[in-house]
Amino acid sequence: MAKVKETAAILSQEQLAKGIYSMWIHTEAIASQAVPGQFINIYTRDGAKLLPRPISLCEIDEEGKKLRIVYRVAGEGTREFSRCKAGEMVDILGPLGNGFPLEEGAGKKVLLIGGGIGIPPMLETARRLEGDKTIILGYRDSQTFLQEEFQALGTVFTATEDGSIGVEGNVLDAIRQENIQGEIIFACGPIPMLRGVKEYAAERNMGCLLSLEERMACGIGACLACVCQSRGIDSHSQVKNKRICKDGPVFWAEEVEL
Amino acid sequence: MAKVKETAAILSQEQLAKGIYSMWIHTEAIASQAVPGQFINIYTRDGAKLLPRPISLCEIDEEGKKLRIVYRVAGEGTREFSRCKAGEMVDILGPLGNGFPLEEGAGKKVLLIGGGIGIPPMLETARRLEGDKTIILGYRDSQTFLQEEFQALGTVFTATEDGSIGVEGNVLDAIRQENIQGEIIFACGPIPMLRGVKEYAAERNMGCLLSLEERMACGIGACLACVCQSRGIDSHSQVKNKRICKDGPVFWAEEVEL
Amino acid sequence: MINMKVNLAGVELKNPVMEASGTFGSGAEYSEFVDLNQLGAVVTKGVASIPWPGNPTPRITETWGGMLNAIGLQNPGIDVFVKRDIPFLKQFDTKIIVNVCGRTEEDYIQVVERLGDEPVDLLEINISCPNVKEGGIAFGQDPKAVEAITRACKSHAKQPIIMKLSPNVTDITVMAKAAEAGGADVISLINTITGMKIDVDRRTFALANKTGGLSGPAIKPVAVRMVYQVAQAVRLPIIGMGGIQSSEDALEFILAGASAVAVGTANFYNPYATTEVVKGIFQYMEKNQMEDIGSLVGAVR
Amino acid sequence: MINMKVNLAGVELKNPVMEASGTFGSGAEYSEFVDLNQLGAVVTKGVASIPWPGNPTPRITETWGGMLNAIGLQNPGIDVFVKRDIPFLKQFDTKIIVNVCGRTEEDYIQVVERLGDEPVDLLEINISCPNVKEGGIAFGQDPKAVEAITRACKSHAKQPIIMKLSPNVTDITVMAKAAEAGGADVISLINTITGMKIDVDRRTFALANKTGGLSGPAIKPVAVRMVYQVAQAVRLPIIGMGGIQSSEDALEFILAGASAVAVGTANFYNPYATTEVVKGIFQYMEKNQMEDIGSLVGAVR
Repeated sequence: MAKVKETAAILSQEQLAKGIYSMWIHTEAIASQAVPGQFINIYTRDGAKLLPRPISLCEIDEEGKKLRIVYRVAGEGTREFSRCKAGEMVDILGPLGNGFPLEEGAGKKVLLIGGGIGIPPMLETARRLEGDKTIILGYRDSQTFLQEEFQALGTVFTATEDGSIGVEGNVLDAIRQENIQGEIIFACGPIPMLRGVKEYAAERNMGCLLSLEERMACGIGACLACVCQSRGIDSHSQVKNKRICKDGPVFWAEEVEL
Repeated sequence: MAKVKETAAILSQEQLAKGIYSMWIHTEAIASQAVPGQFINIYTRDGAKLLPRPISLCEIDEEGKKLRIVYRVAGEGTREFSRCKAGEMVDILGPLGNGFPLEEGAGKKVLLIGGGIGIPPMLETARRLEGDKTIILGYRDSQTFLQEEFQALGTVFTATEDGSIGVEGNVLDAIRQENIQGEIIFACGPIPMLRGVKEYAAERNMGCLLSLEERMACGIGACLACVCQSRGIDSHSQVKNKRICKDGPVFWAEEVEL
Repeated sequence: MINMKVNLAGVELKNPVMEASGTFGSGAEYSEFVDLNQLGAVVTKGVASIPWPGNPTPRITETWGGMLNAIGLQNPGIDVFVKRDIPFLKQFDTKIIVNVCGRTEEDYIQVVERLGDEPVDLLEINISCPNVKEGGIAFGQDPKAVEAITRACKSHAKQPIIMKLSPNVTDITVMAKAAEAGGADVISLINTITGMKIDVDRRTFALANKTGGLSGPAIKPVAVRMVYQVAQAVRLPIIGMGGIQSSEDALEFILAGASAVAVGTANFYNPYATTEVVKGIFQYMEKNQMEDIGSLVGAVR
Repeated sequence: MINMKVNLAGVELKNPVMEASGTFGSGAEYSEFVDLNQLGAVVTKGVASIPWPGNPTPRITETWGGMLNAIGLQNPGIDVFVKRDIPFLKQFDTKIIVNVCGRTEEDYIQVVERLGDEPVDLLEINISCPNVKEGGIAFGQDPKAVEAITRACKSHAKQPIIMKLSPNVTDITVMAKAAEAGGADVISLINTITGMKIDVDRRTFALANKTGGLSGPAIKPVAVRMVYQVAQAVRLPIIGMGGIQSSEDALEFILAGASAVAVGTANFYNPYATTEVVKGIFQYMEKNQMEDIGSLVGAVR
């Protein structure tokens, strides 16, 4: 699998919720290679903002050579993306990262957990995971997104911090309250949520795969900016550091210290 | 007359010659105040290029609230402008500078001299000057522009460095060869041309107004970047320096050292 | 009730926002765009004992996210300045800070004394201009020289003095301490960072002066770092500057330890920058329910 | 016939373009994008006598036209480096420059000696990293320390040594002369400029390390100026770096006096930057009918 930088055509741009946007892009080389849990680097046009924005893949259409990203406007860079219209071009680099090891879910009762802007990568993951899937999605409030898409792929439970929709609280509150059972967890979301999920899985000896985030520069494993702490000495770094962009973003919960 | 910064709508964008573009913009406040020989600051969208690009006014439509600029792509900033399409917006500041004192030409035999990218500001100047006008335009080669517009306003003589059109040589060669006579000169162009014009006028005791250029930052007379040497002590600077953006860009030839 | 007032050595500014010397003339040109009454202070272009012609052109060139300038402190001299520029500024309800430059200690002292009886609130002593052969930065890169020129100016000044420091040093805290030891009332930083640009097509320097001072958002991280270091090193109030173009930028400097801030290069591409910064700081305090800007000064450690 | 070959202390590079240490790993990651055979040399990430874990995250943050980093020289240590990274690079027809870092003089010497029998062409001694508590910049801001560490490394090195200088000094020429006096074969500059960013909404430092090294096009004018100054001050060949993202940028450094150039931060946003610079320099020489790149070195004075 070769990483490629290409200028991709924007096919559509749509706002899903407050500050949350969805963009479909046509890419000649990247979509055909990408797997769920991977991400792409997107470059702004503004020479004042040089670093790429790493954004996870929400949907991958291999045949159609299309990628969907669902992203939050977190600053000027992502704001620029949100203003791009269909037909405009955008520079992207990918596919990046390892992605979810789908085979680990085969034949198991899988819990797919997404929190906030960690929800989008779980969509293609859910689609490609065979077997029994329970999907738990956590939002801040009623500004939800991708709900329908997930409902088409499995049983969906929703938690909102303000209780406006589904269970009041976080994804773990939902899991406990709804007494959701599973054998393995695939999760992506903010660190506090992942900590809770890791703990929950450990208590039950469940396999648990976590997709992590950290500020990145190169996105390909060279700059060592986006490291996370690993439990043991990492073979590449020779210290207790793993590169989220290259060794991850997906790790077994027990591999990493959160 | 108050300077204004506004976001103006681009009405048209057209290439006139190799590297030479023409843009019409709609401006609420600036066109109605502008006079020939003045310029506007145009701002790029790229945060890496912060300083405005000063560009002279080629045509001023007061009623229509429209301005025309004809500019050369000299770098990335002007290249960005040349790619702007009708309907897009651009930030501008103006009107800037003093402009040509048209009253000085009233009832006189006027020579209007433009060289290269110094040609555009002479167009509105020619239109607003009453009386007998002879227009001398100097280009590098056959990549000419604005010829028809000038021909509608007076007798036009053309010089090209490679001799491909009109007289071979510069505007002074054309003046001598065609034995062009006049009482006062309005000129804009590169420094070597202006030096020659100044000398030519001095020999004949002709009044001579020159529009100068220099690298600018603020464009309003505050930063003191774009000074030219004045023959005498300038009342504002108290030294032999005049601000091209504020005291100029138009000066009497005898006021300045070139 | 939001209080944006700040106190610099006994001089109360209605808000912490001023502009950086040399980017605003003496206010006249920008008064067409901004209401000077809304600024905490107006800092004039550097003024010397006699008129200075400055450097040959080109004096400026654009760089990535910034610019280089080598104006060379062109100024009309103290006589005309006192007759023309001070009366102009007195029409406005804002504080007047005069930037003082010189080639020799005597030059500085002459201007400082001349301003003693003028309606000027603070004097900013420019010992950090990188673009003049004598004086300027020569006084600003050696702690002994900084202390000496500070003491000399202070002993002749009727107004509190601000020492403007150069970032072109190994350890900015050494210079700040030297200024403090010399009797400085306030410290302002940073002046520009010496830089160079070469035109590869013409194969010449982009500036007639070869080198110039780098300013603009490109250098902001260096300025914030130095303001933070100086805030930890001395007790004096700090005027922070270097690439400020928004209220967020200004707040970075305030949180790093600056009591006031100056908008410089941004004036050249946004003539409304100063008052936009004032407004933005107010809105930030409102949003975060802060009553006193003082509580923000040096709040990040 | 265009000759782009340059000679650094007896080592001939096929062209003057390399990448800056720390922006390219040890080449493996970028070999997916660029043909390393096309580079004059590959400069490895800094390596120490033992593995270093580096700093806590966040380690980087974007700034206007640049970035701040505080990686803290995370590296796998010399043992694994020699077993894994050098053999990888030996597959390519390019020169190998190993960047050496340490906390003490002994650390540096240990790595320098260990590399003596390895197929490495040049050693770059990093005495200018602003992001480690001990070592790094501590050796790079005092001329006596620069001369001492240079002499110590030189006396134990089998390969020619490049001393990498810090821009965080009052006078870069003093440091360059100290390195020359200590026996340096080549000088490389600039390392990053110490900077800081504050998150005004969270009211915290953007980097866990508080300060970081500023790099990218934002600082290019400072780098060009220092390369020019050093070229006038010492006889040693210079590797110029600091914000190079295009062949025009590279040519600025060469015209200012650099014999070779390094592409750094640009790799992060354009993985093809290095080879694009090689190509662009060739085209510039072609366009201007130049036969030898040597004629461009220091051509602007």
